[in-house]
Parts: sequence; structure tokens; C-alpha cells
Amino acid sequence: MKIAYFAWVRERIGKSEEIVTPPEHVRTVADLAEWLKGRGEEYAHAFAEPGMVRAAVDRRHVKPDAPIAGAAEVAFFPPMTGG
Amino acid sequence: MKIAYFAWVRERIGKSEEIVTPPEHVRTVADLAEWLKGRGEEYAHAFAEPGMVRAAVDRRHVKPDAPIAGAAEVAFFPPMTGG
Amino acid sequence: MADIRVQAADFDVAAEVAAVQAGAQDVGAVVTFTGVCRSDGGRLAALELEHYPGMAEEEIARVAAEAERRWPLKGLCVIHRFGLIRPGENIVLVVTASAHRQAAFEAASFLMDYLKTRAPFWKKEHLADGTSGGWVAPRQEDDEATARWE
Amino acid sequence: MADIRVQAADFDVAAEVAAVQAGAQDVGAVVTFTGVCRSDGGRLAALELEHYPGMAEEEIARVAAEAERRWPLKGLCVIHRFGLIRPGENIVLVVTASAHRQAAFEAASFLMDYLKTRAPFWKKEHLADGTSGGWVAPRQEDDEATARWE
Repeated sequence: MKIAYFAWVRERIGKSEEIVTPPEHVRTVADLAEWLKGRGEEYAHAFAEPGMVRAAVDRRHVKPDAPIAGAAEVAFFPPMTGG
Repeated sequence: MKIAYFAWVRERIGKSEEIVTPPEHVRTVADLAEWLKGRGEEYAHAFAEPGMVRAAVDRRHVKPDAPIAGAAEVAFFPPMTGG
Repeated sequence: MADIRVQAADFDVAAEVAAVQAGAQDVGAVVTFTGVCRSDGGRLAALELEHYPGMAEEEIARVAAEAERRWPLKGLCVIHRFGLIRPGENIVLVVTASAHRQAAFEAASFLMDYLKTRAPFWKKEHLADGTSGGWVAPRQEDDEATARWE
Repeated sequence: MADIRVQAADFDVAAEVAAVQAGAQDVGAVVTFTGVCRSDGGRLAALELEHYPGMAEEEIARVAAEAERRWPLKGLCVIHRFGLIRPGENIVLVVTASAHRQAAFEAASFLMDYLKTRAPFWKKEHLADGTSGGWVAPRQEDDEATARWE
């Protein structure tokens, strides 16, 4: 599964994307964020403030309880500031 | 006192402006319209529908009860359709 | 500050936007409204716009001053044409500039609502079949649109 | 029908308006919104706009499709830039065309509110003193502006 990071989430983690294979109990976007937090300080820092990181599954905005089964790409990013 | 007419008020009366000297009892815009109606069929036609003709005194929108004392120019016209 | 013109000639939206931006600092949002003559499905050959010279400019200036009182505008331009205007041709332009988008949007919308019901212009239709379609009647929706700002 | 572009290059408002009008019949109202980079009183040297390639286009297309469901639009164009943008330069353009002004105004305002809170773009400040001002924080007002359309 490809994971993409943007803006300060990308800066804190230190990479813009990576391929990961989460264990089977990681079922939702929230599970995935929690699992990523355990991978190192940089991840813990990126996901430190609860609710501050948004997610997209296959390029669509989703809520934390969205399932990731079958997803090709999950992205994490701060609230958007476009326009 | 100069009186100006626009759009179908102008067409019905058959002129775009004229100089009139209304008698002293003609104090408001409504009085003036009523007085003009007595000047001929074309005026009666222009002011036939009550409330359909709008007025401006010295280039400012006014209500029918607005005084005309001291006015240099009174205009009568249909509801506006600009924009 | 407002640039107000009543003219027979067409206008160039890009040039007016550039002029508004050139005269202002720290503009973050520019909204333009262009009113265009419709053919009404081919029914219309042209609109003839009559106006009250002098009062048209003054009344637009009063509406523009009210918009500047209500919103923190950095630039404002209103151009209203008169004379014979054919389908596809421009009738009216409003340009508003502000630091943020809401002021620019609301002021432009306010200006158009007030121009529709307060600016002394009247439209007469010339039909494609060569006859006159008569004077355009005011729209109830326009009065209601103006009322929401009261 | 909507013309959607995410690009580093600048855009030409007049050309986009002409393209929208050329592709539509009986347009009576054209609204443009141009978002411009502010200097914030000289504090800012530039904004760096990061975006999510692919999703940016798709999300704008979803918002545009929703606008077309809600309002009777005759033309619609959205262009959002990314990369380094300096004060006074354009960031985003929305053009809406409709028979009547209210649809064009509301759709443009709706699109901007949704672009602000849903389009995957992030702004980083580069300050005039050479330092980084960090990532722009989302504005509460923008969330509230989006909420009024729900």
C-alpha cells in the first residue's frame, strides 16, 4: 500500500511517500495512523496532535473510521489552505 | 421647473422634457403627477396605472409625498430595468 | 475611490481589473461581474438602453459609496453602457477588490442588486422579426434581491 | 462541461472568460473570482503552494460537478496554481456563466468556499527577511463559510 504525505506531515516524517504493508488488524485510516506512530519519533511527531491530520483514500477525503481494505493509496496531510 | 420623462412615460407623453409652472397648491411629487394628468390624454395615459410611475427630484429617487418646492428638475419614469 | 462610468462604448474587463489592482495595495480577492445581452433563444435582435444622464452616474456613485461603507474594499469599478446593445455584447461591469473573498463577492452582488432596481436605466426590446418587443418589465426577483440587503 | 486545470503557469482572466462565453449560448451573467497573493504589508516574499497531484484535479472536479448540480450554469472554469507565487501574482481563478446573475454569483462563491477547505493545496510562507514563516493555518471563517452550503 502506498502512503503519501503532504505539507508539514511530509516535513515531519521526512519523506513524501513510501510503500508499507500494515498488519491485518490495521483496518481503518485511524488504525493506520496509530500503527505509523509506532514506527518512529518522526511519525509520532507528525501524528502528535489528535485530529489535526486529515486523510484521503484513493484520492478521496475520508473520515478516520474509513476502511483501508483494497486501497492503493492512502494520504495524510494537514487541513487544506488552498484557494 | 423642468420636468423630464423616460422610457414609456416619455413615449406616452410624447416628449422627453418640458418647462412647467405648476400652481401653488401643487406641493408634492404626487400633486405634480395629478396636475400633469389634467393637461391632456397623453398625460392621463402615462400616469394611468397608480403607483407604476417612479419619480426623482433633482436626480434623487423620492417617494410620492416628497415636496417639490425649490426643485430645479423633477423626473418621471417606469421602474428601472438596468444592470 | 470608486471608478464609475456611464458610456455607449464597450469595455475591456481585463483592462479594468488591471486598473483596479494597480491602484490598490495587498489585494487578495478580485471579483468581476459582467452582464451580457441575451438573445433569449434567438427572439431578440437587440436591447436599447435608455438612461437618465447625470442621475445615472450620481445614483451609481451613491450605491458605490454605500458598498464602500459596508465592506472593506480596496478597489471598485462600475461601468454601465447605454444605447443599442446586441446579444452577446456587454451591458454592465462591476469589479470589486478586497483583502478577502467574502467582501469582494458580497459587494459585487450588492452592487448588481442595487443597480438593477435603482440605477435609472430602462431596456427596450428589439425583436429578431423586426418588431418592437416593448419595454422590459421589472422582475419581482430583482426587488426581492435588493430587499435582502435592507 | 467544467474546464479544470491545476498548473504552475499563470492564467489570463480575459482569455478564460472569452473561452467560457464562446462555449455557451445565451449567457447573461459572467462572474470571475481571482485569488491573488498578498504581501501582508510587506511581510511576505512569496507563498509556496504544495498540492496533491491527481487528487487536486479530481477534488476540484467533484466540487465543480456539485456546483453544476445546484445551479443552472452555462459555463465553468477553475484554475488553481501551485509552486512559488509572489505578492501580486494570481493563485486561483473561478469563472461561472449563467443566464442570470444570482446563479453565477452563488456558484462562484460556493466553489471558492469549497476550494479553500477541500482542494488539497497547502500554503507555506516565505518571509521578506529570508526566513520561513511556516505553513499557513486554516482559518475558522473558511470552515464556517463552507458550512453555510451544507
